[in-house]
Amino acid sequence: MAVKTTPDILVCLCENCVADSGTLPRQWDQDGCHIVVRMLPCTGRTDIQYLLHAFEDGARGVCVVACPEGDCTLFEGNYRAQVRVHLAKKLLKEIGMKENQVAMLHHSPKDSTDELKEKLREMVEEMSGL
Amino acid sequence: MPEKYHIHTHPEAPRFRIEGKLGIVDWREDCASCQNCVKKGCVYDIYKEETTALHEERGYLDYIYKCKGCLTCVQNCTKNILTRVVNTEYERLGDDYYKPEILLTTWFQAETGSIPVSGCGYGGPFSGPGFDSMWTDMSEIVRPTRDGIHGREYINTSVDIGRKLNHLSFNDGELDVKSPPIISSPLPLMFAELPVNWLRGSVPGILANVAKNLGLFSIVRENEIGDQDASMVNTVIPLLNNGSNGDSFVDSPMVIIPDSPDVLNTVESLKNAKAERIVAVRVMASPSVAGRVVSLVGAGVEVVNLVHDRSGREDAPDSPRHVRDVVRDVHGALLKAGTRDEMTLISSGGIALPEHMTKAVICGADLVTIDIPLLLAIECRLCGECEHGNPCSIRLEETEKEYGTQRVTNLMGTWHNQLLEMMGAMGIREARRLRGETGRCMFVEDLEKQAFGRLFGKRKTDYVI
Amino acid sequence: MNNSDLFSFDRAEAITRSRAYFRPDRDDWFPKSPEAEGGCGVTGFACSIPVSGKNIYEPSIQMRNRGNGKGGGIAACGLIPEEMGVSREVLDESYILQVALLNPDARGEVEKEFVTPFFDVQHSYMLATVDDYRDVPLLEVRPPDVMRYFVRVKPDVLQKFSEDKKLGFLSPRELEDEFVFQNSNRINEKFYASLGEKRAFVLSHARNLLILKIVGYAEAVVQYYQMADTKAHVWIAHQRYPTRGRVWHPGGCHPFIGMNEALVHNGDFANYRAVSEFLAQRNLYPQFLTDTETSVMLFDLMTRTYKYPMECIIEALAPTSELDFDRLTPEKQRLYREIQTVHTHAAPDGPWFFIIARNLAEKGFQLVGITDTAMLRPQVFALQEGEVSIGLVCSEKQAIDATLANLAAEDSRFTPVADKYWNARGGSFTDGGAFLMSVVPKGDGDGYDLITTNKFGEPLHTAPNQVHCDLSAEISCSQNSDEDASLIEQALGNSDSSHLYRYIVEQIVEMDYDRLRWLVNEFATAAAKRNPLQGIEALTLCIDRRYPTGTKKRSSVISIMRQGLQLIFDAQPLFTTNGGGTCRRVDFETRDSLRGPENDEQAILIDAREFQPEGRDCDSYLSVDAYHAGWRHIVHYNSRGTRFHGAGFGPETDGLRIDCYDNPGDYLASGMDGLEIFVHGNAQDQLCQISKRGKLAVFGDVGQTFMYGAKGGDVYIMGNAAGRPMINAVGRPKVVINGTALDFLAESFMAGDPLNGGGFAIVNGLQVNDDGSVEPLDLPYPGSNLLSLASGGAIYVRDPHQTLVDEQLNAGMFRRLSSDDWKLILPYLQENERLFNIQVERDLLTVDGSLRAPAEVYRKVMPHSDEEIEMELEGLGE
Amino acid sequence: METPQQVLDVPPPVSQSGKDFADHPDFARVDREVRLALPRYRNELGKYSIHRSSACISCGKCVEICPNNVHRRPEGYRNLMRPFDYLCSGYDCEKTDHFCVKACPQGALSLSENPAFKTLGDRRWTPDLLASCWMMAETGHAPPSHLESEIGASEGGFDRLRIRFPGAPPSDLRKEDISTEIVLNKRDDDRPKVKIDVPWYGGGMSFGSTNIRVQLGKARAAKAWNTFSCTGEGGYPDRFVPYKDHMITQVATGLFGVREETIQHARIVEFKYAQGAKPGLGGHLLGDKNTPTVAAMREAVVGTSLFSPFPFHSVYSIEDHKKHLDWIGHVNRSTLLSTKVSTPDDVEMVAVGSYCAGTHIVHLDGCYGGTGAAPDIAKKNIAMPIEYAISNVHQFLVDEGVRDEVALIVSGGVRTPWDIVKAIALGADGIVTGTAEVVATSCIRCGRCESGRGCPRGICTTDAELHQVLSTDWCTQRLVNMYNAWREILVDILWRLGLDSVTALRGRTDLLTHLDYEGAEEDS
Repeated sequence: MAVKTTPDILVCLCENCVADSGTLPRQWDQDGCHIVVRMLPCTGRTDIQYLLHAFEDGARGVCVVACPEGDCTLFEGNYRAQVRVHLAKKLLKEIGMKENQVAMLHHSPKDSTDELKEKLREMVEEMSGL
Repeated sequence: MPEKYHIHTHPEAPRFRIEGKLGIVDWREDCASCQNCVKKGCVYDIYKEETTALHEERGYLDYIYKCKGCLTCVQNCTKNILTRVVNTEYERLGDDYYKPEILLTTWFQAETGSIPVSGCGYGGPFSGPGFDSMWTDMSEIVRPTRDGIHGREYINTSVDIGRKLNHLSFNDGELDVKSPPIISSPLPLMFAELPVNWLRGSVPGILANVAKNLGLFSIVRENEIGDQDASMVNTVIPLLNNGSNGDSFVDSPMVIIPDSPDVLNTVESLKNAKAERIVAVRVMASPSVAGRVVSLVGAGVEVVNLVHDRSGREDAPDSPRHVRDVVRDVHGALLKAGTRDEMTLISSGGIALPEHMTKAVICGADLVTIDIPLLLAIECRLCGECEHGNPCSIRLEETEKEYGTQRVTNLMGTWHNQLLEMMGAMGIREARRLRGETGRCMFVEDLEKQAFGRLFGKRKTDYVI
Repeated sequence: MNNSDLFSFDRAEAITRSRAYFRPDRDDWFPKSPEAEGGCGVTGFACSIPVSGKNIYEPSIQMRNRGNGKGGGIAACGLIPEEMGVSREVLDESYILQVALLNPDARGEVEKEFVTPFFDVQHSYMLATVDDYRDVPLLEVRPPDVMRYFVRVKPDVLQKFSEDKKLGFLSPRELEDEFVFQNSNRINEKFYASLGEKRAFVLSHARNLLILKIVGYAEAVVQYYQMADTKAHVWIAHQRYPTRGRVWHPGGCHPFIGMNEALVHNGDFANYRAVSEFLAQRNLYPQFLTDTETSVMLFDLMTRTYKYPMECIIEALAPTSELDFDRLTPEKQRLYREIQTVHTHAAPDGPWFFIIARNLAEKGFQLVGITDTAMLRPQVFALQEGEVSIGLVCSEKQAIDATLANLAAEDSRFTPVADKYWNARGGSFTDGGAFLMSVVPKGDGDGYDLITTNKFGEPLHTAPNQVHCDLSAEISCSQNSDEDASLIEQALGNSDSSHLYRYIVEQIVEMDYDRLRWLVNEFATAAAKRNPLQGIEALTLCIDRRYPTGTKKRSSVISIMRQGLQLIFDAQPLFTTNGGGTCRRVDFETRDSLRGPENDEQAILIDAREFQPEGRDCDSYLSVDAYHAGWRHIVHYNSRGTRFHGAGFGPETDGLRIDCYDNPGDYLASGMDGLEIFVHGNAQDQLCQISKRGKLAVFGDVGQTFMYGAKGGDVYIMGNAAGRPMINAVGRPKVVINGTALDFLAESFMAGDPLNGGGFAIVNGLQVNDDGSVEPLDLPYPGSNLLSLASGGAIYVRDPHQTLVDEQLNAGMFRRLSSDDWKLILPYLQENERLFNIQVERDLLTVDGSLRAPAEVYRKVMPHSDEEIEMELEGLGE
Repeated sequence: METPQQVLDVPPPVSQSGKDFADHPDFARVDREVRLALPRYRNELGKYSIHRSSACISCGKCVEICPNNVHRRPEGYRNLMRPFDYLCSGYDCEKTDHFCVKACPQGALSLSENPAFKTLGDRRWTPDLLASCWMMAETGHAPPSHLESEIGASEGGFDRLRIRFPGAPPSDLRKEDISTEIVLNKRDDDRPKVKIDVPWYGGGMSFGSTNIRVQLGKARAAKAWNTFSCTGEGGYPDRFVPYKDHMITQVATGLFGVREETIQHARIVEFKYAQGAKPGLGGHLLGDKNTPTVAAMREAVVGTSLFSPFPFHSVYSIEDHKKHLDWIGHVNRSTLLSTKVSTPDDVEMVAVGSYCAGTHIVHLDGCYGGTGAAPDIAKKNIAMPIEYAISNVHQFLVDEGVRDEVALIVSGGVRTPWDIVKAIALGADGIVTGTAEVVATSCIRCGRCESGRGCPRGICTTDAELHQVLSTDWCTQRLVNMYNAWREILVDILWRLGLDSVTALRGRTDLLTHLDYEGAEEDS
C-alpha cells in the first residue's frame, strides 16, 4: 500500500524519459500545491480510471510525461497515452471541469533532467492557477 | 560450551513495497477479453490484485513488480498485447558495491528468515572485484563434509576475542597458568557502530535489542551510549573517543580506542583501570598497516580492529587493496612475527553478504563487523536521501521495535545458516579453524596462472581485483 | 604465576627460540604438497613379550587393498640388544640414527657434516637387505639403502649447544634430545627439502625405536630389510594409498618420527594450512608436507616442549564437544575450555585416526590409538590378557584376527581370538576416543606387563583369573570319555541340534581343556560322516551363545569349537571328488568345478582362503554363481575380510540362506531382497546398505554406516553398532540393536509411521558379558545426535532411568510407549530372544530386580511432526 | 523359523509399467530425423519485432519476398496473420532486396528491436544464446546469423576463449568422414567397450523433481542418437525400461530408489558425489512433492520430506570410494562405473584417486552448472569453474601417464557446440549437457524451478496440471533437432580445423587463444 498523502498535482512520469544519471525528487511543494511523482514503466500503462481516481482524491491537476512521439521504447506506449489523455479531457469537460486540468508533456531521455524539472515547474504554475 | 546455537526465525512481511525487477505492460485497448485470459492462468496469481486495485485506487502499480518473470502470460496472450519491462527504479537501487541484487536478497532474507534458494545455475559474471574474485573450496571423497545446516552435525561458529596464550603449562598434571580474559561471540561477527545519518529514532534501539537477544556484541560510539539497563551492558562495546579514559564504562567486556601515536599508554591506563576488560585498538587500513599492527601486538595489544571503507577498500591514493588482500597481508605479517595466535583481528567494512564474512575469516580475520546489511534488513533502500538531509522516503526512524528486531533476527538467522553451508561444504566444523585457512579457498589470479597461464603465457592486463 | 611454572613457561619459550633458525628464507612459507593421499590401512600392536617382525606382516597383507603399493612403512619399539648388535646399555641410552640414502654417495657428505663432528658413534652399519629387490613380491621400486648409527652427542658439543641456545633450563637428556631433533632437521633441510633433487633424509632418530619405509607394501619392508626375525614389543604399520605425485622415494610415506615416537595416520586434514600456521609460529616447519608429519610435530611439541599430560594432548587433538562436554565434571570443563581456547584452531579437522608407538625410556613403551571426534575412520581395538598379553589397534577387525592367528601359530601362549574387541568413541566423555596400551617393566626387573587405559587413565581389563588353552598340545583321552561318547550318540541320534549345546552349558565349568577338546573332536569326526549340517549347527550354537566357562577363557573355548567346525568342513567332499552327502565343499583351486546341487545335496561350503577381497576372484562372486546354479544354502568360512557376502543376488531371493563364519568383510547383505543371512561373530562396515527385504542376524557387533539407505528388512544385532547406523533409511526396516550406537543413529530416518507399515529401530542398550549374563550399559545411547532431521519412523530406546535428554534430539520428540507400540515390537523382541537368548522378561523388562511395565522401560523417539518445524526446515530449501 | 507377520501396504505401482511400453513396440522406436518442432507458445520471443499498422491492404507482397517466412497468409484467408517476427533477421535484411519494410507499397510495416528480448536471460545465458538454442531445437540446423550464438557475456572462461582457425580448410577432408564418436570405457578390463555417437550425453534430472515427459524426451533423444541420458537421483521409473540401454542410473548420496534390480538394468552406473551448482550440500525434497508415484519410486512413505545427505556417509576416503565402486561392480558385472564429482581445490587428486579406485568415467561438474534448486550462496561461491578444472585435471592425468585409460567427461556451464569444442580442446573427452537440454524444451532460466508448484513452464514440475503442457513427442523432437544442429556445427568446426575426429581435438590447446593473454589478436 503506497504512502497515502493526497497530492494536489499528480505527475505520471515514464521511467524511460529520465536519463539514467538524472535523479528526480519524488515529491515536493510548489506554489501551495503538493506534487507527487508516480513512476510508470511506460505511459502506455496510464489508465483513464487512474487519472480520474486522482481527481476523486482531491487532486487539482494531473500531468502525464511521456517520451517524444515515435521514440517510445515500447513502440506505441506514448501514442496510447495521448489517446487516453484526450479522452480524459473530453470526460472532464462533460462533468464541467476545465480541460487543461489534465496535461501531457513530452521529454526525451537525451535531454537533461533539469529541463524536465523546468517544464514541470511551468506546468505546475499553470495548473495551480485553476 | 554453548548448547547448540540456533537462531529461531519467523517470517515478517515488509511494510513497504519491494522494488521488484520485472513488470508487465499491456495495451488494454487491443484486449480481446478472451474467456480464459492468460492473466487468470498466472501460476503466481499476480493479476488477482489488478482487479481489486482498479476499483479502489491505492497505488495501482504495487502488484506489477511482483512478476516472477516466467513469461507464460506474455507468450500465451492471443493478441500479444503483453510485454515485459525491467523496473528502472530497481536498477537505480543501492550503489556500485551494494548492487540491487544484494538489496533484494537481503530484503528476502530479512522477510522470510530462510536462505535464498532458487533454480537454474549462477547467471552472474565469471568473476569480479573484491570478494567475487575468490571461490571457497568444497570437499567430497577425501575430506567429509559437515552437514550442519540440516542439523545433522553440530558446526560450532563461536569465536574467542581477546589475548590468548601461545601455549599452556602444567605442573605435575595441574594447570598452573591463568589465561587472560576472553569473551566469546556465537558468530564470527559484531554489529559495527551505525553511520551517523542512520542514528535516528528507533534504529539504534532495534540493533541493541537484537544483539542482546542473540548474544552478539555491538560497537557503539561513546557519546551515543545512553543509560543502558544491566542486560545491555555485557553486549555493548564502547568506541571511545581519542583521549577518553573510559571510566564510565568500567564493566563493559571490551572497549575500542582509535590508533594514535601514544595509543600504547592509553591502552596501559585502561588495562590498569580494569585488567578484566579487553582493550582493542582501531587501525585504518592502509598500504603500511601490517607493520603498524605487528608493532602494536608486539607491545601487548590484545585486539586489533582493522577498518576499511564502505566498499571494503583501504585508503590509498591509487589502486587501493580490498579487504581480502589487506587482511591476508596483516595475517601473514603477524604469522612471521610469531604472534598471530596471541591476538584477535577484527575486520570492518565491505561485508555486504554472508559469503563476504566467510571469505574474510578465511583470509585471516577472526571475525568481522557489519553495519549496512542490518539497515537493509529494516528496509532501508540506500537511496541516499537522508545523506542529503531530505526526509527518509520510508521513515526508517519510525520502525516499531518488535518488527525491526524480528527483521534483523531473521537476517542473522540466514547469515548463520549460510555460514554453516559454506563451512559444511569445505569440511570444517569449527569457525576457529576457518581463520586463515586459505588452503580451503581459491583465488582467481592463482587459478588463472595455474590453468591458463600454463597454456597461453602472460596476461595482457592484471586481473581486476 | 609461581616460579615453578615460570620455570616451565620460560623453558618452552627457550626451546622455541632455539629453533628460530628453522625459519625458511623464502617468503612462501606454506608450499603446496606435491603428494596427497586418501585414507589408508593402519595397524599396530603392543605385546608384553618381544614378538618378531613377521607378525606385522600378516595384518599388512590383509589390508593390502587399503593401499595401492605406492607407500608402506613400519616402526618397531622396544628392541632386543642382540639383534641390533649392541649391548643393552647402548640400546637403552644411545640414539638409533637411521638415514635413508636416496643416492648412495650422499652417505659420505652426511657423515662428514652431520655425524662425525657431533656424535660418538658406538656402532654403525648398512642395513642388510635381500640381494635383489625383485625377489620380494609386488616390489617395483628399489628401496633406498639405510645407514644405522648408534650415537651419543659429544659432551663438549652439547655444552656449546646449551650455551649458544641459552637452554640452561633443560636436563641433560632433554638437551641431548633437542640437539638430535634439530640436527636431523638440518640434515633433512640440506639433503631433502631445500635442494631440488632429493639425496637423503632421516628415517628415525629415537632411542630403542626405529622406522623403515619404502615405495611398496608395508610387508615388503619387513621382507626387504630382513626384519622378519627381529623382535620388538611394539610394532605399527601403514599401507599407503597416495593418489598424487610420481612417488619414487619413500620420503612422504608413514610412519613419521617425532622425537621419541613414531606416528601413522589414515585420513586427511581439512585444515592442513591452519595447523601449519600454528606450527610456523612455534618455529616448526614441515619438510615432507604431509598431514602425518604435521601430526607428529604437533604431538612432539605438546609432549616434549610443552610437557602436557597425555589426557590434555588428546583433548587438544580431539576436543570434546556437544553433549559429551556438558557431561564432564565442572573442573574438567574449565580445563578443557582453556585447552580448546589455545588449541582448537589448530586441532586437525576431518577424518583421522592416529596410531603412535612411543618409547617412554625407563617407564617402558607405549602404543596409543586416537580417533577423531566425528569417528569417520574405521577403528577397532582388541585385547588379549593372560600369561602373555597383547593389545591391538587396526582399521579392520579381520587384520587383528590375522595377526593373532599368526602369533598363535608361532607361540602357543597366544590364541587366534582376542578376549575383547571394541570401538573408541571420539571426543567422548566415556573413553575420550583414545586408548593407551603401555608395556610397563615388572617390579622384579625382567619381563613386562601390559596396562590398557583410556584417555582419562581408567584401566580396561578382560575377565580376570581365566587362563588360555594351549591349542598345540596333544589331546589326551579324558577320563569320563564314555559319558561324553554316549552324549555324542544321543546328540546325533535325534534331530535336535541344541542337545550338544545344552550338555556343554551344564558341564563346561568343571571340564578341563583336554576333556572339552576331546569331546568336540569326537563329536565333529562323528558328525562329519553322519550328519554334517546338524553338527555344524550344534557347534555354531556353542560359538554364538554366551555361557559361563569357569576358568577357561571364552576366546579359547571359541577357538576349540571353531576347530571342531573346521574338522567337519574339511571332511566334506569337493566337487572334483565323488561321494554323496548333504554338503559339497569348494575352495580357490576347485572354484571352476562349481555345479548345481544333485540328489540330496543341500549346502555348499565355500572355503574363502586365497580368494580376493573383491572382483571376479572373490568368494561372494562365486556364491552368486552358486545361487544361480540352484544352491539355496551357502556357507562361507575362513573368510578374512573378503567383501560383498549376501550382495549381488538380484531381486526376490526368498528361500536362500547364507551363513558367514570368521571375518566377513564390508558391504555384507547390501541390497538383500528376501534372503536370510547369519553372521556368527562380529561384522565390519557398511552392512545391509539399501537392503529391501529379508533377514539378517549378527551374533556380535557391526561397524560404520550400518543399514545406510535401507528400504526394509528384519535385522537383529546382538552387540553394538558403530557410527551413523540407519542413516537415510526409508520404507520399512525393522531393527533390533541389543547394544548401543556410537552416534548419529537413524539420522534422516524417513520410514513413515511404524504403526502402519513404517520402519522402526529398537535400542536395548545392553551388554552381553562373556558368561552370558546381560547387564545394562551405563547409558543406553551416549551419542549427541539421535534421530536428527528425520521425517518418519521411530526409535524405541530401553531407557528406564530416563537418561535421554532433549539436546540429543534435532526435530525429534519423546513420546510414551503406547500399547500398540508394544504389540508392534514384542514379536521382534521374542525373535531376538530366540536368536540371542536375551529374554524379554528376565533381561529387558526387569529393572533393578523388579519386573516393570513396558511403558516404564521403553521410550519412543519420533520425528517432530507439527507444521512449525516442517516450515522452518522447509525454509532451508532443497 | 518363520518371522512375525508384518502389516504391509505397499504403495500402488506406477500406472504404466515398463511392460505396457514394451507391448507397444512402435512407441519405443525413435529416429534421428530432423522435423520442424514449432515453439510451444503462441508468441515466441525474437530479437526483432515487426509491426503491421492498419494501413495494410493485404496485398501479400511481403508474403512473397520474405525468405524467413515471417509474413504468412494461410490458404483461403484474405488478411495476413500477425507477423512471426521471431524468425525475422532484422536490420541485416535492410541491405538485401527482400526487405519487407521497404517493399511494402503502403509503408504499413515497421521494424524495431523487441524490448522484451533484452529483459531475457543473464550474463551467462544471454538472450541471443537462449534464442539460438530455441532456433536449433526448432529447425535442427545452425541458428540464424543475426543471433550471437557462440559466446555469452560473462567476461570469463569460455567467453574469453576463442578458437584459432587455420587459413584455409584442407581440401581432401570431407565432412561426412569426420567422426564424432567417443569411447567411454578406455580401460583394458573385461567390461564392454561402450561407444557413443556424439561427444556428449544428457545430465541427470531426478524423478520427483522433473516432468516425466521431459525425462522420456531426453531418454528417447539419447536412444535416437545412440548416446545416454541419466535417471538422476530419484530412482528408476519402469517407463525408462524400454530405453535401459541408453539410461545411466544414478547412485546418489541418499541412495534413493537404488535397488539391485535397477543397477542390473544399466550399462553405466553413475555415482553422484556432488552437483556442481551446490557442491558440498545435501538436498531436501519437500513432503508435499513426495507424491505416491515419487514415494513408490524412492521406496519411501508418501508425504514424508526426503533428505539426501551431502557425502556418501560410508565414503570418507579414496579407498572407501574403491569399496563403493567394487560393490556396484559386484552387483552388475558388465556395467561401466562413472564418478561424478564437483571441482574442489584438489580436483586433480580426486580425479586420479577415482581412476585408481577403478572408475571408467571421471565426470567433473563445474560450479556454474545448472540446478533445480540450490542455495544462491553455493552457486556463486563454492568450487572452481569448469574451465580451470578441465585443463588442470587433463594435464595431471597426462603427467601421471593414465590419461588414455580414463574418460574425462565435464559439465557445468557448457552451453553451445562452441563451448564443447573449447572444453574438448582444453582436454576433456566429452561433455554432459544440462541446462542446454532444458532450454531446448522452452526454459528461459527464470530460476523459479523449485518454488511452489514447480516450473511455471511445465518442465521441472510434478504438478498434475502444469506438466500437461508438454508432450513427450514434442520434447523428443526438440532434443533430436538440437543434437543434430550441435553435431552439424561441431563437424563444421572440425572441418575448418582440418581434424578428422573429435578425439583428435582432445587436448589441442594450441588451437585456442584467450583474449586476455598475449598473443591473442583482438576480438573481431
